[in-house]
Amino acid sequence: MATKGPMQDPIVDPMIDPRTGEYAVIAPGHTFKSVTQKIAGIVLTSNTPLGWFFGLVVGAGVAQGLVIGCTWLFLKGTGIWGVTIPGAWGFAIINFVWWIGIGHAGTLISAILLLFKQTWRNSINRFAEAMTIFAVCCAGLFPLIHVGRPWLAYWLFPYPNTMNVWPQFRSPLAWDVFAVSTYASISVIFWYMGMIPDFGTLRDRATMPLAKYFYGMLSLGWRGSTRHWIRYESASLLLAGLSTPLVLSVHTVISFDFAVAALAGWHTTIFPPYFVAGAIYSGFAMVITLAIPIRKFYHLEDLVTLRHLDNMAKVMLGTGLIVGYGYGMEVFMAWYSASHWEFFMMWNRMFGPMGWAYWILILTNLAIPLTTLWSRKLRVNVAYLFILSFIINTGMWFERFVIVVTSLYREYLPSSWGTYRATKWDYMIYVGTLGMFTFLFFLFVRFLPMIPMSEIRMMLPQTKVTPGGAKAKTVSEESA
Amino acid sequence: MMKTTGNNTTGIGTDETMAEMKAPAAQPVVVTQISPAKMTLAEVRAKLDGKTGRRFWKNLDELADTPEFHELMREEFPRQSGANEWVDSVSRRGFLKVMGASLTLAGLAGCTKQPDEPIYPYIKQPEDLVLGKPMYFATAYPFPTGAIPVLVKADSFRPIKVDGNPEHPMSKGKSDTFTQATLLDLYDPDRSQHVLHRGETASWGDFQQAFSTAAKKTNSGQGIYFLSETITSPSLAAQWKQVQAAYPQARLVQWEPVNQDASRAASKAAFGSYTDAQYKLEEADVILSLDADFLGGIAHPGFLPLAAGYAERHRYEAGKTMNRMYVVETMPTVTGFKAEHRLALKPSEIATFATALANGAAPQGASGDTQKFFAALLSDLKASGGKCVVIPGEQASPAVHAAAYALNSSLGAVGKTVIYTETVNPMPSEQVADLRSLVGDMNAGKVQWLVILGVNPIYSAPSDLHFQDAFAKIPVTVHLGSHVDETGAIANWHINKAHYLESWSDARAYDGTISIIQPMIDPLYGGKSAHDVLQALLENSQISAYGVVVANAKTYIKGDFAAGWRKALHDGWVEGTAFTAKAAGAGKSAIASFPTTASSGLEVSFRPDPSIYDGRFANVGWMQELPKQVTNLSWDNAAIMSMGTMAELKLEESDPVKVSFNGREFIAPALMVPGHPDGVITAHLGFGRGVLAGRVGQGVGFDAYQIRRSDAPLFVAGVTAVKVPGTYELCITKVHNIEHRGSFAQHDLEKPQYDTDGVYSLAGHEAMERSIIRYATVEEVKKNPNFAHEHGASGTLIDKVGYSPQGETVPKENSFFPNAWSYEKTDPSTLKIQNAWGMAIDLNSCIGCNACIVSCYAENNIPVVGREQVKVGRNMQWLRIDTYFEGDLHAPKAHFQPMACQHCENAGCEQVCPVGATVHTPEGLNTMVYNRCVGTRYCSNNCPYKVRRFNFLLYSQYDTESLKFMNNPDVSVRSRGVMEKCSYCVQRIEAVKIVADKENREIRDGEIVTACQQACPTSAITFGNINDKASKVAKLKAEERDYQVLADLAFRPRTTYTAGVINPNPELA
Amino acid sequence: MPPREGIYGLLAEFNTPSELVHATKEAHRAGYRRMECYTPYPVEEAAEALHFHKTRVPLVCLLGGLMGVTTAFLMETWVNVWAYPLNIAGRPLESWPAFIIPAYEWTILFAGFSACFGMIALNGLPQLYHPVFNAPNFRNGATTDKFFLCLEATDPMFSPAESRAFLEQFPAVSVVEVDH
Amino acid sequence: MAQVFDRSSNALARFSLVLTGVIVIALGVTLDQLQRSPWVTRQGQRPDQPVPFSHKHHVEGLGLQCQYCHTQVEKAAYAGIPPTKTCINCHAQIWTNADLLEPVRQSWATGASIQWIRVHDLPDYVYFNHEIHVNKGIGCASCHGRVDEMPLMYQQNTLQMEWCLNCHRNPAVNLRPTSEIYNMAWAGPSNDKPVWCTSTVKGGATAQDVSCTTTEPSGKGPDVAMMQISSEAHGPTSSDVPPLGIAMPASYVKFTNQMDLGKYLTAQYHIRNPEQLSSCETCHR
Repeated sequence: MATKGPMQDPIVDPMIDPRTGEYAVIAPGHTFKSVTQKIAGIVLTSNTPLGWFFGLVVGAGVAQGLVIGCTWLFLKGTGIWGVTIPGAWGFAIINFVWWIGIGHAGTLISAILLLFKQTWRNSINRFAEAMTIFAVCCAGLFPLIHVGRPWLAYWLFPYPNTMNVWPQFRSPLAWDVFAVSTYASISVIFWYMGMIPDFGTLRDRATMPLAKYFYGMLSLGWRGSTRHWIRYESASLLLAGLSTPLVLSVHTVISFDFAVAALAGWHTTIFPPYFVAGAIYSGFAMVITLAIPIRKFYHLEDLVTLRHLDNMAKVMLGTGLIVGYGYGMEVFMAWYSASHWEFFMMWNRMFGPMGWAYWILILTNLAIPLTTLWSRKLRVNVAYLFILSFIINTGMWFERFVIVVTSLYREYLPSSWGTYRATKWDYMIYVGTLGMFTFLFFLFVRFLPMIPMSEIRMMLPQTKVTPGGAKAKTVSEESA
Repeated sequence: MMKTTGNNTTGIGTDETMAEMKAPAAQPVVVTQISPAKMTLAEVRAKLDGKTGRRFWKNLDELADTPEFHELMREEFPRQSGANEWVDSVSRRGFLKVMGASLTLAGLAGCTKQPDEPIYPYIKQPEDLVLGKPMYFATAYPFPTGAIPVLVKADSFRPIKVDGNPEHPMSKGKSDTFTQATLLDLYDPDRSQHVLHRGETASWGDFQQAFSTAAKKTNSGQGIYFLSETITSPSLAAQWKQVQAAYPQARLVQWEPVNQDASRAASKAAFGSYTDAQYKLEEADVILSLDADFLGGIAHPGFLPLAAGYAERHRYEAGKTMNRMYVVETMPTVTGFKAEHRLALKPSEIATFATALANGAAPQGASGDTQKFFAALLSDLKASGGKCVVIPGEQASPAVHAAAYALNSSLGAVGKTVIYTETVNPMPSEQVADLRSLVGDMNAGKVQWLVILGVNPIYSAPSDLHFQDAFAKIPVTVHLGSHVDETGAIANWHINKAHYLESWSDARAYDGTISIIQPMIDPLYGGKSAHDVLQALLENSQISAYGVVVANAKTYIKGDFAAGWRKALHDGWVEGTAFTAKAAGAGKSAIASFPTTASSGLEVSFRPDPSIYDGRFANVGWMQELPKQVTNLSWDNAAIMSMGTMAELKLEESDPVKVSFNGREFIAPALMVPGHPDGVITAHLGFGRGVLAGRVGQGVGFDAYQIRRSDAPLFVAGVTAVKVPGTYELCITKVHNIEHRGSFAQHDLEKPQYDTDGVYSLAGHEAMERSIIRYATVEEVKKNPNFAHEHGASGTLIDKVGYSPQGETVPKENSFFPNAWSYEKTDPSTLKIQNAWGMAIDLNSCIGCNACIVSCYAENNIPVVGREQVKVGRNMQWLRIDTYFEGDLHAPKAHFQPMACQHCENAGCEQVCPVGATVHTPEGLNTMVYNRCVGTRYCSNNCPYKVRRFNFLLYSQYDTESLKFMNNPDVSVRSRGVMEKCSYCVQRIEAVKIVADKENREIRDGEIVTACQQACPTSAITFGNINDKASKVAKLKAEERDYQVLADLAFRPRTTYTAGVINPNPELA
Repeated sequence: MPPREGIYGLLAEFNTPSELVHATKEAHRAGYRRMECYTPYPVEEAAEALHFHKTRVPLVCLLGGLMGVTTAFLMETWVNVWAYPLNIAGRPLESWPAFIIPAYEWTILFAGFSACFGMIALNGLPQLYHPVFNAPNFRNGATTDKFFLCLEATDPMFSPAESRAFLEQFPAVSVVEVDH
Repeated sequence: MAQVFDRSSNALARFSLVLTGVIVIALGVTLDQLQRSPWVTRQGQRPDQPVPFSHKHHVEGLGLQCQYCHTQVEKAAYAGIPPTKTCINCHAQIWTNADLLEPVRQSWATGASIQWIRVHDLPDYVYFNHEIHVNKGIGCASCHGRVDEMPLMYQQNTLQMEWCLNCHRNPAVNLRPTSEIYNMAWAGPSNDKPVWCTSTVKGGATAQDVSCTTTEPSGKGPDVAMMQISSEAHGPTSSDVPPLGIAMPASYVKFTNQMDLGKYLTAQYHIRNPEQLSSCETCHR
């Protein structure tokens, strides 16, 4: 992370490390036991906070939209949506890309930052990964329900059949199947592997027999043996090394859905990088959306500090700039290519009947975030970040809307120009997935350790090993 | 041939009919008597009695489970049982039901575990019947403007396709939208199914009884009146003569809301007797149409020969002088837009213009443009030296007709390009006048029996006659109609009319040739025809329509009758019955007798609808959904007006506007149509009907009959039109996209349109910019025959900068895999070069008449989706006529371009399908495998031509049995969630392939004809093997004017277009 | 494993990693080989002290990856060239550029699975029952904040008395016998 | 603190992991087998027919020609199910009051069809055409099996797409002389039973002009003649017409195995190449 020089303004906040002028990653004064108790307590406590039940019920309630929507969808067909010819793809694909994008932050945090030895990631990677998995669940839903005959969706997978017919591997959609399924499975095992030692902890700290058995099973009998730790470490490093190219490839493949097609506005080489950047952009926004209320609700300010928010905001600034560059390139190429198709597409995208969508996108994705995120004050302003994270995710949703809809509804043959109008079912199902996401996430924070305890321990000063077995200095001495 | 029972409901003797089977392959054979089925059609009818609409068919479903019904079906539709198509359809519905189950184990097999399917073999099989081989029978579709000779394809005695009769001298195998649509009309589930007496089901016998006794009471026929549709049947006329002989006082009035009164009146004045005109456009260098939409459809007499003749002379071919067409019209029609020069005038002005033209003096007070047009036109006509023709429109005023007669004779066209003959109608009359007198008699109480034959006056009679009130005064009213419509519902008697495909008759075509109308199928509901009704009055009242026709045929079939009759039925027409020119010749000028009066104020012009005519196709889904010519309006009609009028009335498109004329009014949404003259609203007739119109027709559009008066049936002046609150969204399948594109956004345009008030069509302009439409003038093409691929022609923009020359084919070498696939392989076993299918479409010949689309509907089991679905752009036509408006929308050029799947060799759709549901065949077809499709719709996104259609919902008819019978058994019925598109009629290709392979020969050129090609009245579409250099299609593709649409995308479409050539008058250019 | 009688080993508990590492080094120097450290988080110094360096997880992972890429490519080629050769958009049968992507994904998939499950297998997990859990103080420490060294009975140098003495020279919180 | 789990749990845990793996694999194998199993394909099932009609008796026993009942097999897509009249032709005289035939007499009397259960039921959306197969040298038995040995009719083959493709990709394995189409016992040539074929017309052999014999064509003889294909007048394969002599002394080629014969006939009959035969539009429209 870019370390700033000493701050000009006097620092009063104890959370600020006087040497770097950065916020501390963990509040001073924590011991192995305190962090363990703090985190394990949330899971093992016998009296669940009412707010949790409330959130769970709300999530479940909203998720009913998805249930009802899909039921009707299967009964009637995709015609209940706004999709049509020429706009044969609509909300389903937009939401798919949006959710997958959100997922990316989790993998990025857990994998790429791990490779870069960014230890501050430790406090947020667990629930970022959880977020990834739930986002992928929501995303994975859409390609399946958006096909005209969902009950035959399994034809997209390669399996020996009596028809001697196989998937068509030249199609980006077939690539999606591989990319997304791989992404989902790798994320899950990475997530689970990360939790094994913590399950051990929970097993040992649990008092209720049921919890003991439950976490005992999950922990596979983890006992913290050093040889295990070494293999474990190397395995997680390998997975991180694998997830990094994976996460980059997934959104690249998603972007191929468009880049490989012949449409002006889709047929663009800039897509892979700017899709990945956009994904991380929205992903971090979502992490912030989740992190802020959680640290407040469970009083985790000590472990998820302003430093984390600050860093995440910086990442958003960076990726946001890449995305902005992407938009810029599209416009530039429309002019530079001197291709009538490109030029008309861009003109229509800006000033056509659906121009409003493009300008919303520019406002929410570029104008607001990229002007404000430069200020450290705003970067560590919790309330502002919280609002901004919503703005950015709206913007990213509109980015996909603009790409999918405004490229489709007016393309090569003017005779077949049309328009696109979403129906209530489109919205119901979209909102429904938001509910499902919330629901799953609430379950997660209640029953699984949302912050990796073992990794937090590693960040504590007590981990320093002094030769000769001299008693390690206590934290209090150190800070004195 | 459809004999189900020994004692059949109609008098069709099996042996009578089988003989006339037109079987290209086998000789006609006589069917041995089939032993009677357990349940007769009559019993089915009894069972279905009283059931209407949905419940009706539910009931039929239940019925379908009883063995008797299967038994019946076996005999009605042997193929159904033989091939189990019948139970198939059920099992396919089952297939949907078990879609959940298909997820289970059996589903892995890619198909469901099918239920036991029974087979119902014949008791005795008709010897000529080969299950799965269609049979063809000749008959004719009687239409007021002249019968259309047709050849009907019957699958196991079940009509499944209506096409032109190739052996007929007039139609030469061509057909039109209406004729194609009559098939669905036959299977319309809402057809009336019983004789009704005061709403109660009665029998035909009862009526015969009541009618004849009543007639006998009035020994002279006093008070017996017939109100008939226009008669084109000599036999019916003969029958009427007999009736008159028996009952001299009986009266027969012919009347239809859309009629030819104008020409009748004018011809009477000019020739002393009613006269029809026949034009020979293949002879004409200059054509002037005075409000005559003779390329629009059979609403204009002789559409087929006229269109063919026009196209013949409009093709740009070596050693041929192209014709030049001028059109003066109100409502923009395909004729108007095909014309080199089009002048838009109000109806009243047209008369003035025509008269002025005839007098050779410029019209007073006409605008500069009009004057210029007038002068140029007149000189051009004169210069042509008689090789010209003036065609007046049937819906133009008598003055126009009189002027046309005068012009044709003064220009010396008579005898060269036009001849005057006796009328197709054996009993011509001026219908509105007759109707008025009839209503007079009705009010005077003179009418005891009013027998209405096929018309629906309660709905369509001129509003000022108050027909309904007069109707109420009549003791006994009889209505013979295919539906229990507005008239049928309130008549004492309703007799369900047999469809022409169900009945015997005869009719004259445009050229006078008589065709025998023979039944293709036993009347589904035991319907009756006008012959039966008239016969009821005669002493031998039991004679069937067949008997009547045979009796009368003896008068016009020369030579040995038995042989002649058989030949007539086989060929579909009777030799030597065509009209010859009348002695009267050119006739005298009758202009004086029709003074033209300059009218003032807003006018409303009434026109038969291009899709549903006067309303008779209101319940035919195909026609309602068919995007209308020029406007592309699907479902509904509208108050069609110009931008100027719209501004004047302070209207936006789809604002409801109330049009009122002395006291009566109708409300319709406003619709701007480019090229429409100011100060006039065009209203299409036949819409705005209630529930009686049927499940399709009810509540569609707006009833313009409301303000149509008997004294002004063609147009009225001085109407008021005001906006009423609310909005009504019309569904137009192609918007005009009037949109201002700022000048800064035009730097890449070749023809920048610094258009500030948005009066040009963005779509149209883009079509030119993208070189989708290419044309040139004769001069230009003479200068540069290769104009379609080079710079310079006024109507062609190519060679723009960009990643490749805009609109030009990318050289094969540019590809990474130029020779990945060869389509010129030689078959190892035959050592012959393989077939490669391709299509060429001549944009010069295409007149945008829509016949191809309806033909495609019938051939490929295309579903009707309904107004709301079309509104969101989900119409299912595999083929569409793209209409582009070029230039200022006040007086634009328009271009028609049939657009269907282009069968690209490097098809984008194939590359992106994740399950390989659309793939390329060795012969270059882009096949869509419905049962493999999972419906990702990616293919549609990647198709630049947007010709793929998706079953967003369950569109196909799985419940309506009568519609199932119409399905083409060789084409899958697509269920929901499946993509579909034009297949080049692969079922026809495969059928021919099998025949050819059996005979170990190559497929001959022209042996495979696609449905659209078959219907096209101007032969604009050519299909064939492009590897066979001798084939027509290969030759066309070799022409310089041949070009690919969006060629620069390098998809290598197999369908190519021949760039248009126009022949404008330099003076007006 | 068959339940054995007798003691499994001696378990010394420490408060800080430093003490643990020190004790382990000493034990190794003293010639103990069959011993194991138990820590609440990975302590690399402990591993060094145990002279335990290389793991075979990366190898397993590599093999998995290779398997993935070959499987995918062979499948795609077989399907398109051999099983059902179809003309798709005029593209060559062996459209290898397009085939790269699924192959790429499966490489990662297989490698990832083998890394994870390889690790679990090499660690001999799941092993829900383990003698060290018999130690009364192991549970509330080992996975939270305590550091353990276990000298196993199978070690030739091991003798209950001497080993205990050896361990008690360090400032261990406690030294307990662990039985099977 | 005591153990959470007892000793056995280790074994248990590992065993359950292994078991899970085994179950997953087993499931896959089962499904794969199931989709080809008679339960799905209905191979070998003999549905209850109204009349227990025995092909064995009529074909093998009485030697009826296939086409006597399935009249249009050479002319149309459908082979055709015989109308009741066909049964009555004989059964008006023989077995006139056998109980088994009651349904037939019933049908004849009342005019109600005999309601058979379809045995060979192709999946929906597949267009199969008997005409072309029969005319291009695919024998009845190739798909329907030894019907002459089936007392009750059953489905010999899966009729699944993969089964169709087997032949469409390599027709040679099933091709036989068109004179042998209806020969149920045809086993293809072998060393002890070779086949001699010749094209009797110079220039572009056609299906009609190939003649094959199973006996050494030293000279013309009835046996050779019996093998002759009749002239076009009678249609290519109507083998029930009186035989003609050999048109001309022809050079016969000897075949001792099916593949050679198949390849020869593929060329003679102008069978389209596998690429075209296995192209989708051949069967799906």
